[in-house]
Amino acid sequence: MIRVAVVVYPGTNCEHETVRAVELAGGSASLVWHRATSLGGADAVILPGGFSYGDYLRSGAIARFSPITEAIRRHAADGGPVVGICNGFQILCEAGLLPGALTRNAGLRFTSRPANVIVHRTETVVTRDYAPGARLCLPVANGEGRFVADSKTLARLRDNAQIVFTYAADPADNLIPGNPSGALEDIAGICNPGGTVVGCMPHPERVADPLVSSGEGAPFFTSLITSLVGAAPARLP
Amino acid sequence: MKFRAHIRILPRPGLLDPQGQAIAHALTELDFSEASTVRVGKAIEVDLEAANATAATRRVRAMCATLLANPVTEDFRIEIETRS
Amino acid sequence: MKFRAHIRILPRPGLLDPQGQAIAHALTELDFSEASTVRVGKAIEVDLEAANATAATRRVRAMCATLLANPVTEDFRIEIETRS
Amino acid sequence: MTPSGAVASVRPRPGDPPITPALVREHNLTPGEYRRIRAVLGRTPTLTELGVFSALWSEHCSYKHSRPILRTFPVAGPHVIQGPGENAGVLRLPEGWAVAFKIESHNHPSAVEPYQGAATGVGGILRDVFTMGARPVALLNSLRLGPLDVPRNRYLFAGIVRGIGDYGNCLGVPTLGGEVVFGDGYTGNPLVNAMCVGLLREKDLIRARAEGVDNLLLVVGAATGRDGIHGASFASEELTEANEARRPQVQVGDPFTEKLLLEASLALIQSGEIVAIQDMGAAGLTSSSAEMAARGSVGVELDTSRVPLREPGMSPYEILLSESQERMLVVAEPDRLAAIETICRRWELTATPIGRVTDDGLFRVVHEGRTVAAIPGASLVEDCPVYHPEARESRAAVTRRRTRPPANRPLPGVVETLERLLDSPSLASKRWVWEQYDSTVQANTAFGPGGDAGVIRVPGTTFGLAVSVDCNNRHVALDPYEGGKAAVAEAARNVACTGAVPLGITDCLNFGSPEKPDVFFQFREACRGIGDACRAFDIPVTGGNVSFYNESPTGAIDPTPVVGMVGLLPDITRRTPSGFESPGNLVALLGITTGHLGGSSFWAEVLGVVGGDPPPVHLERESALQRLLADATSSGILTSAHDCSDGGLGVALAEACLGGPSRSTPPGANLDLTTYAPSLSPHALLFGEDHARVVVSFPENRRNDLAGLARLHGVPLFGAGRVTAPGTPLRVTVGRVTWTWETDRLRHLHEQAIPRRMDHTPRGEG
Ligand SMILES: Nc1ncnc2c1ncn2[C@@H]1O[C@H](COP(=O)(O)OP(=O)(O)O)[C@@H](O)[C@H]1O
Ligand SMILES: [Mg+2]
Repeated sequence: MIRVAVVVYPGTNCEHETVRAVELAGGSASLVWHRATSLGGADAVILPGGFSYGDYLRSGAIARFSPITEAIRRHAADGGPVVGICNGFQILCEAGLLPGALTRNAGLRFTSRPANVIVHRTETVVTRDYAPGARLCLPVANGEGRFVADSKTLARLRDNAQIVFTYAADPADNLIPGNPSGALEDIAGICNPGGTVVGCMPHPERVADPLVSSGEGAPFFTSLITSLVGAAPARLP
Repeated sequence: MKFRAHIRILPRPGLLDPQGQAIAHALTELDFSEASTVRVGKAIEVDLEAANATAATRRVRAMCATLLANPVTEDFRIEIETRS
Repeated sequence: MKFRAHIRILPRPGLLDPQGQAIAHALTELDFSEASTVRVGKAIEVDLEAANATAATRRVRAMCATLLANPVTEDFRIEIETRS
Repeated sequence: MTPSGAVASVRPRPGDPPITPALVREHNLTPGEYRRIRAVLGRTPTLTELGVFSALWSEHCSYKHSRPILRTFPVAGPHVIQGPGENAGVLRLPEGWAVAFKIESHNHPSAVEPYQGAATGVGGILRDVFTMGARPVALLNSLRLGPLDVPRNRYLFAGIVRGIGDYGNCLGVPTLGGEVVFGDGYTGNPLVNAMCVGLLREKDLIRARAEGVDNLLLVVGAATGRDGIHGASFASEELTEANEARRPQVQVGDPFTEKLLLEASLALIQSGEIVAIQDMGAAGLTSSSAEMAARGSVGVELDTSRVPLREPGMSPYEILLSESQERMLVVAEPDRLAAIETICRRWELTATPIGRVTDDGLFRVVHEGRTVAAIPGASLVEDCPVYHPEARESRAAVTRRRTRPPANRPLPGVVETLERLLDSPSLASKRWVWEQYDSTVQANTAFGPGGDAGVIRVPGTTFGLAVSVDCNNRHVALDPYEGGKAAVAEAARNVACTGAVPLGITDCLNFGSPEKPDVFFQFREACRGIGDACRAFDIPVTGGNVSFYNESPTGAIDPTPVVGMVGLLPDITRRTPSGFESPGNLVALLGITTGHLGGSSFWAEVLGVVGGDPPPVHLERESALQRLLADATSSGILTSAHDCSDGGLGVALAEACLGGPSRSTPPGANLDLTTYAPSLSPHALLFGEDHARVVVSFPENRRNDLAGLARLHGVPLFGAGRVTAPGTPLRVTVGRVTWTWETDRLRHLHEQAIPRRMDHTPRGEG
């Protein structure tokens, strides 16, 4: 079975539902404390949402110095899947595993609501089970979700098709903007050129279970599992 | 004349400063063990017109008192830089 | 020796500063129409031990570069005050 | 030494001020109460002891004005595992689960510093729940503020909402609902009531009872500072530079530490290494230790010099009364200390022994080797005098109830009236508020804010909980008894609309000074109403909170007994949302409309008249309606159900169209009420606020099923029309008149009412 490490920092608070979403997708997941120095042989790693270190200073700024970061870096360098959701995305940017930064929402308020999201790239470890151009409705819940990058970085992201998700306006809606944070170019999620390191602000794990939600987040996790099914044996020690 | 006010707004002494605590803790873990207390607040720069530096200071103090600082929890300090 | 570093961390020029904009707008509404541009960042005070002021500055600069400021979005300025 | 010898031998600390009548008064103790303290001790109290008595004999800790009234609430029931008296009430759920829940006020701190006051209010209620061994799974909040055209009220509103959001969001607990009401009486005295719901395995329940002589008392969590000390000892000093730093300090919340404390506390409880645990809330170390000791009928000895401090030079008085947040008091056997320290260290916290359990029944405090307090423990929690204040309705209240809008007054048209109601901040959409709260974290949320009740699934099961907080303070002000009943009825109806069965309530009783006969009358009558409604619905009151003395220069607040309700939804896949979903569905009205306009939002918000008798609550009709909704949901008949409350049928119909959390193009409805209540005027029909009414929609082929169930439960049902396509208007016909509202316009009014008033100067938000 595909094994996923879900990293827990002090202040992480989405780890349990992330584990459940992995399990619903047919994988097995275990929590890894941030002071660990190894991922325990996991095939993939997810940095879940929350408020690591209270988001004090800047979200993700303190967490990136945790001992586990080295193991995550190595895993990513070896081509292993590394996924950051919300606070996890912020940590990946702070750690330099993804470019750009996530800054305070333009509206200056924490914003929690469903957002329309378009899947732009399906060759990533978390989107291969979505149709290209698919429109999803995923919850966002953050105070610092506004993606920014300088123009060179942005050009690189475009050229390498590293923009995975963007926010989309509901054309019929003249009241609520599509982009909840004012993110540059409506960017909701990006990846490394290979599509193995992915960060996104919306929370697919919150809509993975059809019992209480739309289930639209489930393919995010099945993608992670299926992308590894072929690759997994080669990666065993 | 043109001035730039450099305002620092910091939590009042004695108040818990959770951000400062967390940063102090992180600095220690990062081998900056020479750092002890850390306090975190806001830095605000305001560009303004005023007749002279004294007038500028007076206006910026009023801005702090009415809008920028929370008198219950914060103290502020102002420096005025002449720009022209 | 004991020092206190006064650090100001401000958004890089050119970057959108929604907080600064909101405050500028509010100042105008409150009859502080002489204020124009406003920029908002963080003020951090760090108390530290160092051999001398130069060493203190060097260490605080390292703290800013590693942890306190994000080079993608922020610039920092340091002033060192001698405490003893 | 004998206990009485130990009490007798305590001497004042050098440097403590003498105990004068003025000092006693500053501690909010009456001369009679002070005499009683002297009698208990057989001597003059030390300053430290005076502080301890003043804390534990305060209204907040002792319930000295409310206890006899609270005793009239029904507290028993087959599901009750823990009733009032603990940190939170606990009710039994299926499959070995239990739910712990409680509501609490943080009104005064929020008036002084809205952000920190509200944030620490949320922190406190979270601790009350996880101290029982329950993991918090839902938060709710009930807010009262003065009108938004006053800048200070906007400042308070913005700060309170941000404070609630930042704290709960950081903890990762979804906020599932709440209410916000604006009214003149709340200017200068906002109300902030926060409710928390937690889940636990019944076997993990732990009570805050100190036991076992020589067991250790440990402080876990944050260091102690001068936060929130009432500063009575300084109040007589002139404020100088020198004592500036010793001024009482605002309590600052640290949600990050709270999150660590939450995880550490649950780990400690599940490890079995501890005997008891209690959070340090109001009056901090003093009340937590004294109450734990009293529950276990033991004594405690505290060494305040061992408490980890944030600031140097704190006196035992300050350490005992500090309200620093994010701290827990733990009782454990001495040989478990190492195991406890290990668990705490895992969560980057410390556990520090600061005292022990004793067998002499004394509350004893030692500081740097000197005994600074020795008080018979039972006297602290049991000997506080109980008051039975006079209760008399004021003449002004009677007059107000007789007030009607002038008969000859021209009324705005029906179309305009509904629009004005939807645009009034009290009735408007609260999206501006709840979008600042994470409502989906934990991934169990089936219904977040925006409907009648929040619904979560109990993890790993197929059943759920529905939660709501409610109070129509205007109704309570006009008729406290009916208003009290109405708060319970509305909360139950909201929960029932989702298909859930009401299980129990917690209440937060916000009133003015109980020493005023008219306020105490309101209090007594509102409580009688709450009790009667609970008995009729056969649900217990499992706990709550009393907040008296809510007065400001503009006078007392409206009496505001907020009811927090928890209901059980047996099958999470069968749940009913509040908004219309499917064009073509039939729309029916359940219940009886008499067009009762007394106390209505129409009178108050549109005509500017607060008056009349509020609608009477028919508890049997409410019960029947609740049962019908549960049955119709479990049979899968209903597509939507939304109750009529503020603004009556008209507002309920509009809200049913505007529906769920994100509807860019709301559906419309085409309804004919010609034969529904033919004798009523249009305003009475659409804006009267009779209780026990719900608007439902359902597929045409379930019409007979619903009619059958309605007959079975004796609930009148009227087929009103149909849900129409998105983008079509809401049309209501009576005879030859048809009123038409474009739903897009209604949506704008409803959604923008609060943002357009708040998008002014974000004072203090920079
Ligand atoms: N302070 C708040 N926090 C969270 N949700 C809120 C708050 N105020 C109102 N809401 C939500 O807005 C919706 C409408 O509130 P309200 O009109 O009071 O409902 P009702 O009349 O059914 O009790 C409800 O879902 C409620 O939970
Ligand atoms: Mg309702």
